[in-house]
Amino acid sequence: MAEEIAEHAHVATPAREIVNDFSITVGSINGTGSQTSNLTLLRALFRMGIPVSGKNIFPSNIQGMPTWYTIRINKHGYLSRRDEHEIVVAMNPATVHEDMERVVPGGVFLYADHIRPQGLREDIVTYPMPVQKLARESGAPPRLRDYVANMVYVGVLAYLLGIDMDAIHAALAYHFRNRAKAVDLNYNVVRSAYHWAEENLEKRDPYRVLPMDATQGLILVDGNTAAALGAVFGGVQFVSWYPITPSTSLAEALEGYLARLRKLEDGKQTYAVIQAEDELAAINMAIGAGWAGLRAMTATSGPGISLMMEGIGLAYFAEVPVVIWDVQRVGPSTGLPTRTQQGDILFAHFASHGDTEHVLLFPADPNEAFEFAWRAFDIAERLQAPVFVMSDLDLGMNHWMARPFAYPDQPMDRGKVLWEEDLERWEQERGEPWGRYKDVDGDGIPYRTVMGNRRPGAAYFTRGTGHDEYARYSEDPENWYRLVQRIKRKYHANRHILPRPIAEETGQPVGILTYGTVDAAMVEARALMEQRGLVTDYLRVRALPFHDEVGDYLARHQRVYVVEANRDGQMAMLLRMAYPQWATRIRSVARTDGLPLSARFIAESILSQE
Amino acid sequence: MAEEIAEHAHVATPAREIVNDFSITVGSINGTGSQTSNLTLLRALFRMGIPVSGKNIFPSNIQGMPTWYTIRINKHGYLSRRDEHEIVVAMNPATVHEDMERVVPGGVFLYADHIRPQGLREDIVTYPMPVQKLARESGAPPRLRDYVANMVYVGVLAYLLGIDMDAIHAALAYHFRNRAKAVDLNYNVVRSAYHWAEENLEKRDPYRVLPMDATQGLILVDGNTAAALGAVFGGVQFVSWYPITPSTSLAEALEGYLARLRKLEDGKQTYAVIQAEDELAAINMAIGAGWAGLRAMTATSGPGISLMMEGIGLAYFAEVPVVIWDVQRVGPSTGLPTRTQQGDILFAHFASHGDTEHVLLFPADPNEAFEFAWRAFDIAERLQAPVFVMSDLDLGMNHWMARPFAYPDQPMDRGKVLWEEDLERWEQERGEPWGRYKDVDGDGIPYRTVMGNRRPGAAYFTRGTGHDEYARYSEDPENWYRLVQRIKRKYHANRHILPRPIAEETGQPVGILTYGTVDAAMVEARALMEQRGLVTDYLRVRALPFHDEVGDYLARHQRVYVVEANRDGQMAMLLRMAYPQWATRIRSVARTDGLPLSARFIAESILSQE
Amino acid sequence: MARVNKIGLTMKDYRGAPSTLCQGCGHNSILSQIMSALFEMSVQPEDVVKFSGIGCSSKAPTYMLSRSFGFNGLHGRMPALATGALVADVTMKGIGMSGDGDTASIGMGHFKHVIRRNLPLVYIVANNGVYGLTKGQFAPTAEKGLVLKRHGENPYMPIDVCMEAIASGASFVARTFAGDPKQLRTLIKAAFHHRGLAVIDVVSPCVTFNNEPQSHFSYAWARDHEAPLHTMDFIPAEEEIYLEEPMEPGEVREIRLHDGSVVLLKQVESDHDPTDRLAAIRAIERSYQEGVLLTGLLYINTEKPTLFDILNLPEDKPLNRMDEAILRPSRETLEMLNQEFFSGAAPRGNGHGG
Amino acid sequence: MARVNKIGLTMKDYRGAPSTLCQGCGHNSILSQIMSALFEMSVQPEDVVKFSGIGCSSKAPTYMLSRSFGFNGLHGRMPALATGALVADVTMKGIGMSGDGDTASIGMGHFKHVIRRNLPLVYIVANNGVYGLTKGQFAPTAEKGLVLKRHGENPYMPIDVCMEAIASGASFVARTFAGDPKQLRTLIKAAFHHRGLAVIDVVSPCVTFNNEPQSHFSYAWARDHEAPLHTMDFIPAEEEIYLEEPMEPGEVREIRLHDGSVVLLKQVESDHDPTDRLAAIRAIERSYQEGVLLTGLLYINTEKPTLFDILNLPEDKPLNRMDEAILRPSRETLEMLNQEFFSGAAPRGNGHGG
Ligand SMILES: Cc1ncc(C[n+]2csc(CCOP(=O)(O)OP(=O)(O)O)c2C)c(N)n1
Ligand SMILES: Cc1ncc(C[n+]2csc(CCOP(=O)(O)OP(=O)(O)O)c2C)c(N)n1
Ligand code: SF4
Ligand code: SF4
Ligand SMILES: [Mg+2]
Ligand SMILES: [Mg+2]
Repeated sequence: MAEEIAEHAHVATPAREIVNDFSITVGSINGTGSQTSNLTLLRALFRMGIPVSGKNIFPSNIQGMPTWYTIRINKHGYLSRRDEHEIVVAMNPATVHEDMERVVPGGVFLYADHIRPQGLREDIVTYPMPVQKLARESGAPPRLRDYVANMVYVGVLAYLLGIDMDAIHAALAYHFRNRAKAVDLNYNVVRSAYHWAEENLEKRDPYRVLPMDATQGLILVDGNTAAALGAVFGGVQFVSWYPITPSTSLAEALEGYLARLRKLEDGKQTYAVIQAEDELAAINMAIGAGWAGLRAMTATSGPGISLMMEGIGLAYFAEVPVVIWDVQRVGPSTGLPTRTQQGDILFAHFASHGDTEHVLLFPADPNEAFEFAWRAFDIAERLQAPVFVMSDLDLGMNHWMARPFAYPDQPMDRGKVLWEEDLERWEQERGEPWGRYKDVDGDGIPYRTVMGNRRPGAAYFTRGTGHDEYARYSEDPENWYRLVQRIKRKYHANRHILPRPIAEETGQPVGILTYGTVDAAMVEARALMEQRGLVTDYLRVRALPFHDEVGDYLARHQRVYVVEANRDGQMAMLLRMAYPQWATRIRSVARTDGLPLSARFIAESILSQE
Repeated sequence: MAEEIAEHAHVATPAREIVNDFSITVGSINGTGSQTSNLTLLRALFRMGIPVSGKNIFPSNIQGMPTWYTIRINKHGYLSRRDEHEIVVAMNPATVHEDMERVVPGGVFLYADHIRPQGLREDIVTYPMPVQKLARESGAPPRLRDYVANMVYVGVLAYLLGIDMDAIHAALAYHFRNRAKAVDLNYNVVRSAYHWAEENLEKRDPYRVLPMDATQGLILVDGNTAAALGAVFGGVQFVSWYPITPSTSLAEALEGYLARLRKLEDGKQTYAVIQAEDELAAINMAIGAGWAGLRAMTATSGPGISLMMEGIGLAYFAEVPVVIWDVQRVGPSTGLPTRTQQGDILFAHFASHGDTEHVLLFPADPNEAFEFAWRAFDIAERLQAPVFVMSDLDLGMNHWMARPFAYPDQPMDRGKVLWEEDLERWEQERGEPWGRYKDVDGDGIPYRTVMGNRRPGAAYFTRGTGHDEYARYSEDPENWYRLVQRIKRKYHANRHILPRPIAEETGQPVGILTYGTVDAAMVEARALMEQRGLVTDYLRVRALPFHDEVGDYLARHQRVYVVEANRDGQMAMLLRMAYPQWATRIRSVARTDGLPLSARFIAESILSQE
Repeated sequence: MARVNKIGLTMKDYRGAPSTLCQGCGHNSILSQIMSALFEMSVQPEDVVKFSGIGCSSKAPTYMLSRSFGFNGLHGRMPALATGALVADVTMKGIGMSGDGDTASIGMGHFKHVIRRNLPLVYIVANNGVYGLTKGQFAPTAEKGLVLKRHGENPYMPIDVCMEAIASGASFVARTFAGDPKQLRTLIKAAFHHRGLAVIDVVSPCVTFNNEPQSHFSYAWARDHEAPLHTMDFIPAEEEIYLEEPMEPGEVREIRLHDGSVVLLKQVESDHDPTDRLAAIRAIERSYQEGVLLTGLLYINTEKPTLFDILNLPEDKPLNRMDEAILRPSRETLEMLNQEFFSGAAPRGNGHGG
Repeated sequence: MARVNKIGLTMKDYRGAPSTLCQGCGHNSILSQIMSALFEMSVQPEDVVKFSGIGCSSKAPTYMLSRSFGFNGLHGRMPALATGALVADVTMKGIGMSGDGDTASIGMGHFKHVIRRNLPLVYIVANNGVYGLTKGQFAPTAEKGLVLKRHGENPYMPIDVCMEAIASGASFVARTFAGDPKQLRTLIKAAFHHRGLAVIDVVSPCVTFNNEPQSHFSYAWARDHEAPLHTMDFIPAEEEIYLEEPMEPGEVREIRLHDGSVVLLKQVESDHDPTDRLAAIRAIERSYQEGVLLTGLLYINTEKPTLFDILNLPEDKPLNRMDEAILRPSRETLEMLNQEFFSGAAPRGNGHGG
């Protein structure tokens, strides 16, 4: 075990210490296995009780291109992306110089010694690492040497920063699912790198970590995994999808969990997952399934959303429940497939030709990804409508600290579905024949039967063309008018079932409004602004159409900064549309460059206007 | 000839006459040829110098279903759809009773006597017509009898209203392209019906027409034909399309005109028209062609627009000129394929995922359809961008009075295209290498070469992913930020090349704002409101993004009613977004039921709020 | 008194809304034969579900089987829509109706992939060589050289629906003609009993836009050029095979379907073996060379696994009748999963998460 | 000194940006052979244009021919994109590069229809049985039973790109292997000279996700199981046919292409006639039965009209170089057309508008 090493961990620390508040960025080549090392560091720090987050900035290719991973360590729990890099590890000859430039003055630059950067900076601490040598000496078979080489920086950092070697061992054990051979091989490299550093490096930098108790009871997880699990606990029955970054891992995790958790005793499946031929098929399959009474979903990203438009319009108009996960990446067009953005909000809300306005949910973290994943089915079935869950690459593919997932707090709401006996009862009680599109409850939501209901009279004919209350074809103008007004009413009369906004208010004149993953940076930005004297109120929107609280919030504030990660300030636009009376109070703070917004950018943007 | 009949035309008119101000609606069965009769009436009245319009309310099927055609006759030139029907002709047993109900009190109801409606109304004038008898006696071969039967009501109406038989003859000659046999056969039926009416009917109604001089120099034409012709005079080179009502006749007219007007002497084509396998192919073909330097377009309607989203996003982002005609029908979804709406405005403006904002042009009548058809190419090539022309079924498929088409007032603007010599000159003059996405002029518009330019260095690689100024692949955050900001600037810096809004102002506090085909009804609605004491100013928006005049107009008015034919008031929403400072002044008057808005509806909606 | 079938229903019970198709449209004949086939087979209409895309052919399902669920979806997407729906209740029997535009143009990709998945579905292509509903443009199945009044001459080679189906591994491929009710009805019956996707390509004349006698999609041409591979009978599982006249061996083929029913093929000229893919392709090729309309059961494979097999769905319990007890794993399960994630706490025992 | 070809260019003139594909990826070999073929044929790079969809295979065109225009379009839409562009200048030579996902999954419909239109285009399907760029999901061409570490066993029957091409009437269909550079290069040359669409289905191993030796898309399997129909040579129009060793009649076939160049096929085992569609289909069927990777020129038809023929485009004057004088009809023409519409005035003479 690693105890004997951990004892020495605190030796070489200089006077001015910076503890548990800095970022480590590793620059490497994708496809070389550095992700394992990065996750090991992340998990080890997390196991030490220190708040951490990991952001992967990777290229849209499979192998051989530059990739960066940033671990943020922050004792206050601020975990959004920062623009500053205190410690940079350079493993990629192609980016070594730009990587060195990244380091903050006074920061640390570690580099694989075979790279030999030219002109080491004087204003930072630099440490070479004998990466190839230690990899060679590791005893790893040649085909694995590139992989284990990455463990060298884990060991060196463990020594320099004081990372608990037990925690590293636990992280490796988790990663390799306790396969002893793999764990040992990697751990031994970490250890020898640690020893090498201990013997050869003089610590000249101020950074170190100390154990805390801030992660007890928490887990580390990415949003796509959380979403997949949430969908399983939402009782998902049908998934049709087509691979596309960054939604792929959502669908694949879902398939994995379903195979594990949702087979009958005889091995039969209680679900179906179909990898479709394209997104057009994916959405139409899901619509077919939703129509036939299954909890159906698909997961995609921008280009797929564009292709699903016609299907989504059909689901809206024929009133078919279906859940669409849009794990947003950077658009327009193919854009930056491996970078993050909140750029599809407007497009999704008004998806497809004709008048539409769709339900959008905005999860901000893995817990909400899990929760909205199950809740989306309740909402879709209750409203008989497509429901978008607007995640993004940052949430979907990066690792986040999270609370253990909470079991759904209410039974599955299947909405107004009538099976054989229900239909009989319905007609008896009401003394009128059932009609698929009759608004008998006045809430805009009709009752539906689903395919397979064998009761005579239960069947109806569904179409994307005009239809009357009995689902019969109709081109009658008045009928059309009533129909689309009723659908509109359905959305507005039932907004209360959507996740409410979350507010933090102390009666300030300045309000902030965000949604989704901006939250992480916003929390920190508010603290930064407060340090600079600007105390703000805060509202996080979690769904469209807006709840009344949103309008009330606008009404209560002189200025409301709407912060989001896109070019045009799409949420600000939607707010101006929805609340003309408060339109002039809305100030847009929007930016898109593919990276999650930083707290500093947000704070500076707002402060410069105050 | 018909002279001897025309002499007697004015005999049986009662005291209180209603001249040149009423509507005739014919209810018949589609596929039975009544359209020929309706157009004959329309044209004959037009030839008499009387302002007319024709609106076809037809079903989405091919044969055997109810269809209505309304001719409005109005001496003041108000020609939008009305809710009132003074004269109704019933040829369809299936709708005879509802048709009779349509007639205004004191109006006229004509019916084919074999239909035998039950309980003729007392408050209207009713006339039976021996349709089958006269058709039989016409000498028409049995297979044509159903068709010529419709000529009976033409003759009866000619007698009752005093329509000039020469004008009817001219209309038939035009329709049958002077094929004497067809003209005679039909004309003879009209004439015998006229005689029958003369001998058997006592005129008991007040309606009649009198020749005017209000159509001299005008033509009758539908918007799709106008658009097709405009595109030809815009030098269109490539058309890829997939059939869909109501855009089909645009593409088909285009193909016809091109075959006639745009072949070289050796019969070779200077254009290509391809009926694609679907709308995905249609837009991608057009993008390929636009990229390669052709004036490329497609024409479609709602469902096709939904399918084209991904392609449109590519064209936006890769900066490829392409013109998309959206001849709007009623959505969402398949909706009412043969009815009209302005329902795709929001969706088209924000087409595709990621941040976008597209150019939309709004033709209001055939003259603008022609003009915008050629101008759209200039705009698309100048901006290197997709351009939507937002027509609708009312404009596209109905017959409108129009001025003869005006020859383009400027030479074709091919935008910043560099051919071999241009490129050489460019580089010499500027002393720097050309780059596809360099903004050298500061207007956001780069210079482009097109495929086939053989000069070394002219070639570049186009993609929908991130790229730098030299079109090289790039994932760099700052590069992305600059790129999408430059594209945004491109739209805003060049708004002046879009068709400006048209204003009619007399300094009133109340302003009206419309776009597209609502204009026809709006002109009349303003007159109606004026009669009721409300004088209004008027602005018609002709393009998105908005010109500054639009903001100025909002600034000048206390209230601005935005009138449009959709459910949600989409233009009003866009205005609130674009002009938060005037958002509270905007009042939405919106309705969708598949029919063009009526002046009465508009006037009443506005008056009720004043 | 109206004729009553084994489950006590009359033909009326299989009807739909009044047709709004043109009089004489081939699609109407297809509807008639579907209704007759189901009546004769005593299928409960509530056990059937109809799907279609967009087109005259796709409107058609409204005009039959009012007592069945139906979904008239989007242009070209019927195969995907049907896939999602049928998975929900594997005890339902699906009929998909599509056109040549809907299937061979905009829907080509889905057509191929639903074939590949072998979704149990009777897939009827009402093939008229034109886009009826949009007024008669050429469809991709139109023969080269076809001249239409409003659209001139078709310069492209046709796509053959059956050839496409066979190329992609369809398990049941037949071609027939709306003017050959007996064969059409028999094929529908066989298709209904086939375990997997059954493609029936039906020449179904569009009387309004493509019925000139020289057109290969006209009643006249099809009638004059029909060359059936065989005459055929369908014998339900419970009935005995009975031949009207004694046959020589080799003159008759029995194709036994999964449920024990039998398709009996009496060879017309040469002996076509419908279990031989290559023979089917050869027959199609030959029919073009000879300028005939080849009809009959071109190919069948009764052994190919269906999508339901592949998805390993319960055969008795429809997915859409499963309730929360089955669909939502327990609280304990979530607790266990939570423990599996890498946690901030020190390892608690030596589980996977440790 | 670098080797120089007839137009004075070196191999460097055919290169592109440095490849970012995985080392050993089959797609890299395809690029090499395209560059070599063009170099050897002395094609001016400026006369070539590249198209692709989305995927590793579709990224590939960046890594060759920097001096050529290129357009990396949308997933599955390459055929449509290329159609629009190539029409603009019929003197350009197009190469389209696509993947099995790009072509046989999302792009299936366009693939079929570009074949039907016979657009002059070299259409390369870099076929690896997986979606490389999205990390190795099964593509529709993957063989049934293929086991991948992260995705388990493929339960579906494969789609065969060549079979699909032939079914829809392709005029040039070949299959080859990225590990057989000579055959690949020769086929690329032939395809370049073919008048019409030339489909080359190239088994192009994905070393990262699908290269286990039992996979039919691995280097190992393909090498061990390659069964060439023939060995082949390409002889440009201006060169004389020269056989290395004298051949018996029947041992060698000459396929004369439209421009006079010749593809010389030396039969390997039995004599395959690549002008016989049915023979091609039979050969493919047989290759599955025998479990081999059949390679070579499966089918060719040098007579099928191309899209350019059908559109009746000028052969010398590219559309995109036509100017306003040609493109915009005259003022007088508009005047005449205006007169043709039904007018409000009384008839002026007895023209069509009267
Ligand atoms: C996405 C989309 N594109 C186009 C249309 C217009 N459209 C309606 S039916 C049809 C063609 C139908 O042809 P086919 O499938 O052959 O059916 P038929 O009418 O001939 O029976 C088209 C193109 C549409 N409804 N949706
Ligand atoms: C519309 C759309 N859907 C999905 C994707 C994601 N995607 C990128 S590449 C790819 C598959 C590529 O597979 P293939 O064509 O076989 O190419 P390979 O990478 O194997 O060479 C997919 C699904 C996309 N870019 N666009
Ligand atoms: S148009 Fe043709 S396909 Fe459509 S209903 Fe009429 S005959 Fe049938
Ligand atoms: S992932 Fe596969 S297909 Fe993609 S570049 Fe690597 S080896 Fe080639
Ligand atoms: Mg058809
Ligand atoms: Mg692939």
